[in-house]
Amino acid sequence: MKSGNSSRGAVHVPDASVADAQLVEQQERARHRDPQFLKDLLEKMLLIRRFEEKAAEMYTLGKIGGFCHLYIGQEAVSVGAITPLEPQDAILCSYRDHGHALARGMEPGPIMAELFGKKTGCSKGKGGSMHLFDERLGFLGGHAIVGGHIPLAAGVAFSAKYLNQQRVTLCFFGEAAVNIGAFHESLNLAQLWKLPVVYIIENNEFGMGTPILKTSAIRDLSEKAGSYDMARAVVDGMDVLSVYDGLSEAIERARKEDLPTLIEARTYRFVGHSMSDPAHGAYRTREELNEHRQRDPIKRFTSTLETLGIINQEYIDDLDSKIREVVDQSVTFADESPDPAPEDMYTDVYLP
Amino acid sequence: MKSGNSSRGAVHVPDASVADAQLVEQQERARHRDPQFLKDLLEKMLLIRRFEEKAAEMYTLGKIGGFCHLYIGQEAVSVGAITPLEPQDAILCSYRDHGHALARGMEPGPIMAELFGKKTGCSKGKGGSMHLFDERLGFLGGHAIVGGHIPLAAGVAFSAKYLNQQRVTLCFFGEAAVNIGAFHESLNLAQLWKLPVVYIIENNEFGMGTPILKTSAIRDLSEKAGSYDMARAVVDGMDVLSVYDGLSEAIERARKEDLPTLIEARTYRFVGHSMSDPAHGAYRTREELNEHRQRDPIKRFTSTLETLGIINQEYIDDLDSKIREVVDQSVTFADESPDPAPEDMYTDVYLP
Amino acid sequence: MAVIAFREALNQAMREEMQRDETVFLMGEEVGAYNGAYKVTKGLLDEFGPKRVLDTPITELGFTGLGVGAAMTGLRPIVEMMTFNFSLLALDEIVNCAAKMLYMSGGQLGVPMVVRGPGGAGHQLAATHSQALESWFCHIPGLKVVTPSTPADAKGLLKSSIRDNNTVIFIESEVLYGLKGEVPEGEYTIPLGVAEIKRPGSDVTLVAHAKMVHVALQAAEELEKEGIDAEVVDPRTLRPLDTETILQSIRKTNRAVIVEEGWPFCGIGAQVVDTIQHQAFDYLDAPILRVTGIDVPMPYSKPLEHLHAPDKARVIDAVHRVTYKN
Amino acid sequence: MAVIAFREALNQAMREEMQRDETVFLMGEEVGAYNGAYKVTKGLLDEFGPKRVLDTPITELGFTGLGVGAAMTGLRPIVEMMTFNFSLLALDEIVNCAAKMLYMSGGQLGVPMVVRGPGGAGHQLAATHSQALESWFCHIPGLKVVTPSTPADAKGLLKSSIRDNNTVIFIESEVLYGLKGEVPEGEYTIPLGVAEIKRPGSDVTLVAHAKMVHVALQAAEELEKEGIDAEVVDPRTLRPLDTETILQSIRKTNRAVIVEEGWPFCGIGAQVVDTIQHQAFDYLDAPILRVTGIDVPMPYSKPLEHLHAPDKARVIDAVHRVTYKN
Ligand SMILES: Cc1ncc(C[n+]2csc(CCOP(=O)(O)OP(=O)(O)O)c2C)c(N)n1
Ligand SMILES: Cc1ncc(C[n+]2csc(CCOP(=O)(O)OP(=O)(O)O)c2C)c(N)n1
Ligand SMILES: [Mg+2]
Ligand SMILES: [Mg+2]
Repeated sequence: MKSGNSSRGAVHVPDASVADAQLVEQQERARHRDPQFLKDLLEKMLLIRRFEEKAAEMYTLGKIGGFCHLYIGQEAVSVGAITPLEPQDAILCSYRDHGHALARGMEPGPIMAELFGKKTGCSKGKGGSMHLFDERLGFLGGHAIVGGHIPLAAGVAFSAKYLNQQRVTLCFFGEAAVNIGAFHESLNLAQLWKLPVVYIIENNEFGMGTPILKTSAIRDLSEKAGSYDMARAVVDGMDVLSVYDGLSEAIERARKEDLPTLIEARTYRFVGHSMSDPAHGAYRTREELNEHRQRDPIKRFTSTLETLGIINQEYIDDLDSKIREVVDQSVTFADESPDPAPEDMYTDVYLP
Repeated sequence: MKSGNSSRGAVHVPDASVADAQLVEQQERARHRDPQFLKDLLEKMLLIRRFEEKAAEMYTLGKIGGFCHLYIGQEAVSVGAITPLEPQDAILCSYRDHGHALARGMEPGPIMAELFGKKTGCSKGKGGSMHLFDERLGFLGGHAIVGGHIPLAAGVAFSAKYLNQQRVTLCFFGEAAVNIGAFHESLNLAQLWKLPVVYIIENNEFGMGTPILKTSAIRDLSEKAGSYDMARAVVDGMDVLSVYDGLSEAIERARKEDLPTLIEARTYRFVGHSMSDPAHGAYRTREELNEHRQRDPIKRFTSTLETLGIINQEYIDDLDSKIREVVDQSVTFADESPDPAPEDMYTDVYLP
Repeated sequence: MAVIAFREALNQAMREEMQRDETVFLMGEEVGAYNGAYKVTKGLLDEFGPKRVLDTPITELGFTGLGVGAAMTGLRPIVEMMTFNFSLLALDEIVNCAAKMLYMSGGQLGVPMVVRGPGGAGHQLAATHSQALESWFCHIPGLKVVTPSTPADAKGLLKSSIRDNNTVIFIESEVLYGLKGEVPEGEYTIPLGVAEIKRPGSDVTLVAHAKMVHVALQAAEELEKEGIDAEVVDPRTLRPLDTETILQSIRKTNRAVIVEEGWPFCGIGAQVVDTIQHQAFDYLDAPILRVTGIDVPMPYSKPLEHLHAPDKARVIDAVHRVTYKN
Repeated sequence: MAVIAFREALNQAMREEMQRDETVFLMGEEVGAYNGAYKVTKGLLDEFGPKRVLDTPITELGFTGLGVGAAMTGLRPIVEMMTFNFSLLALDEIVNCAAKMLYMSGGQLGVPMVVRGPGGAGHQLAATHSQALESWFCHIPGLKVVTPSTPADAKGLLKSSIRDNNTVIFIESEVLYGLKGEVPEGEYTIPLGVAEIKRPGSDVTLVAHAKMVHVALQAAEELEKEGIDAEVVDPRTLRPLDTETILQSIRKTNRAVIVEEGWPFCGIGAQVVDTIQHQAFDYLDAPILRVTGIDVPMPYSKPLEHLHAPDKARVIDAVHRVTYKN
């Protein structure tokens, strides 16, 4: 998966042997790392998985409205990418933003409350699922227009350099967003002005129901960095350590040299595009989906840590119930929170 | 000039030896070609040069208003590119469009009349210098928003393929336009949908007062085709035959295989960006300009044809006075033509 | 007459026009294999094949501009905006190219294109995905703007829009896609620029388009109970606007309330007010009132979203004020 | 008071605010080395250097979005549109990001940015380069819209716009850049949202902004000769609009003519009419008339271009009609 050469042509479907190879690769990466560090990665990914499962449940109960895009299957990307960040760093991503918010350490409660449209939500119930924000943590949204936040990220990086803040900006978007003009204009600006930003393409192979082959004239998306003379990398988006290592390098390049990087993370979405889209049927078969499920980033990482003797079944069970507990509390918090008051409609339109 | 490698770094300024080499190169290209064909190329370039000189004169006399962008120095690009076209083919270009219109065979009279804003103008006096049109000749504008016509050209090529017309579309724009989103979106679509369009970057090294180094993260612009897996070429925009050969290949690829090409023509503008911009001073020195003048595509081609014994001084003088005559007549035609009537303001807004 | 959904009426219109005219083609995001984000284009790829039904990359500017170029050279593109919010990215091609090409070319190059898709608020789609932008398009000479409110209008107006030789901005209400209504059997069209009285009345004129027509009709029903007989005028086409039908109604009722989903400031309602007060000043017995969306971005919260949109109660209150019933 | 050109007043405003506040920076096409396409930014690169004065590639969407991101994180960008026609490419960043960020983030992230540049017709720049788009921006909650008519207003309003914590669309008239006028010495600002009576009068109210203020003043002079005393109200800021000052004038004159350069349909003038008839209905002795640009794209031909724009004669004619003097 790391080299892009093999990747042109038909949509990539891994066979078992590949999966095994990836497992071995991950074990190699995990060896000699601090066990606590590895356990934290697992915990974050599992938190996202359980949170999203609960969000799905709440959506079907009608407690969540609007568009709700789940992150199930892609957890390794946000966790692997965001973990290397410093507290002052910034993150922007698309509407598929629950995982990134949790990976950044935002509390599940205010996130769930936002999905419920409650006043205690991280955007006061005004933003919703697609517009999560937490300025204190440098979590600058949650953006619902495809590509719309790609220039913003360049601007956030511009500020950091202008104000000399040693702040790195991560910008996440899907593979279908690379075709839009904002991508082209922003990457050129980022390289031209040497901005400390890392652009991460989360290539989950589909933009809604459309496979990448139908939307991009090239398959190896990181090649597009060539148009801007920008540093590039491809990481295995189903391997949290591959993402972590690739990002660590890019983040250092940004922090030390004020240089941008374009990273393609090869991943896959295990659920529908949004809650209103079935997981399979229209544009992919159950078989295709199930084959990809073999690459489940959490399953894979769990077995890696087990194989290395860092965790065991008991640990996993404890962790899972602990996390389910936390997620349930977020629902209780959201449930018990008040709706915004009618007069809240009129605030936050203009600053004094 | 043909390979892009050497071209990164400082703005390219040719020294005498290079100029000589280019002369020899052109003589090689010219040898064994039909003399009449070569003479026609010269005539077209000279017509453009004289027309533009006259337009400058008329602008200073106040007979032309608005923005008036002259093509002096770049004649070899439009003539070399448009000559290989068939009658059914289409052309779209930017606001710097007088040369392309003349190269396509539009009459100087209606063009000059359009610059004068007269009813007999090729756009009835409603379009002006930046918006020349002649639908019968497939000359589809003259477009004043940078990059705005790049998607249009893909659409014109789409029609040709859809209607099976064996029609090739040429789309000209400046090097500063490659940074805009429309370029990125259109080239991806053109390759993805296999559209018979040839995109020609007229790299005259400046976008208004800004050198390419300040606007593009890479210097070798045709490299951007790599992001779309598109065929590419670099031609010497000061050598009409280099352009002709490069385009002939691309046009055949479009006509035979329905495939697009991105071509960079390295050229230079000998005049200001528009009539309101001095030829040198703000962003380039007189010296720099004069050095580039050594590459004058008309001077060079003239001496090539002389060296090959195809033309002599007498021929040149006759040709020049014949062309000046034609240009003067275009002014007379424009002068004697009526302004649009007040009621013409209200026509051509909607079709029945 | 068959009773079909708004969505199906639009689908029939496109299907019939594509059968009728080889040069009509459809493109947009997810319009083909996925049958449309809102299933409006269902089955069209199967029937007409990939040559005439094209799934585009996410490039609103690019594929809209491609549509303009195709329309300049013999085709009749139907360009679907998955939602009109995304048309903000395509406005240069719509305003500077599509709307002006005929004029700039001195009448040589028309742009017979339809740009269609859902507009307005849906179900808690929040600020970026809930905009009613028709007032913007109405400002631009060279464009026509159509906003149907019923399945029958949707079909007849879309067919006319596809046959129209100009660029037509055709805005559908996402929340109306499921609305069922009677649609005449077989071939028919409705001319652009002709309003329809959706409910005749004599006491007050309610001017409303798209989904607001239904809010106005609900209000009219209520008002009837109090003995106020409201006339509901649906312009159907906002540009060109059928001012004569509106004025006739005013001359009869001497009172008007204009209802629109969008933001108030510089909204289409202000233009309707201007037209009325200018041409029927002496007929007005009260100031014309407007009921509009609230002048803030759309909040996500469901209760706030409901407060944002005009509803029956606000329309009734406005009618009470113009009829001095309160 | 010093007499300086409109262009110079804008230049002073930017210079002073950049001296005053390190976080203010300027970017746009040709604003630096070239000193601005219209020389409004002359000398700023020399004084503040390339860190704070940046020449951008031709990427209106990209650099405007970059400005939004910078404004979200501690800076105060001044983004120059070489002309506002090109802002059509940047509208998604302006409307979906700049105008809504504060709201969507529940008050966490404001966007203190100024987007400025020339708008309206120049000298035969034709259809794509002559648009007056202020009415569009006025429609959007979250934005402020400023359109100065004199050098003094230009300076005072631009300084306030740069200090404002919201996104301000600041539209200059290209043909006013050379206009000379008195500008107070030293530091001063003019609050946004406050209109100015440019000429007091008692018989009729002329509401006009930007270059149309001067057309209105010329008309007022002529009218004076016939004994008609016109009051000229310049809103200066179109959003938020100073309705009170306009209404006070109407209550005095009972007649109004609204003048704007842009297209009539859904133009700002329609909104002013709506506001007046709604809030001062009983004070109106005649329908409010509007004098606007013609409802067609701008033609290149000089005589046609002149016919397109409102002029003294058309304003006078409208005044005659509202005062029943014809
Ligand atoms: C400009 C724009 N066009 C269309 C949409 C509708 N839309 C939302 S998500 C999406 C697909 C995006 O796919 P991708 O970029 O791969 O991200 P993913 O959803 O796979 O994470 C589309 C078309 C939008 N939000 N913005
Ligand atoms: C979208 C847009 N932005 C800005 C302008 C103003 N403008 C006109 S020409 C030009 C420079 C273009 O340079 P280039 O593309 O190299 O073409 P050249 O003029 O050199 O032929 C600019 C900035 C415009 N017309 N359109
Ligand atoms: Mg995707
Ligand atoms: Mg150039």
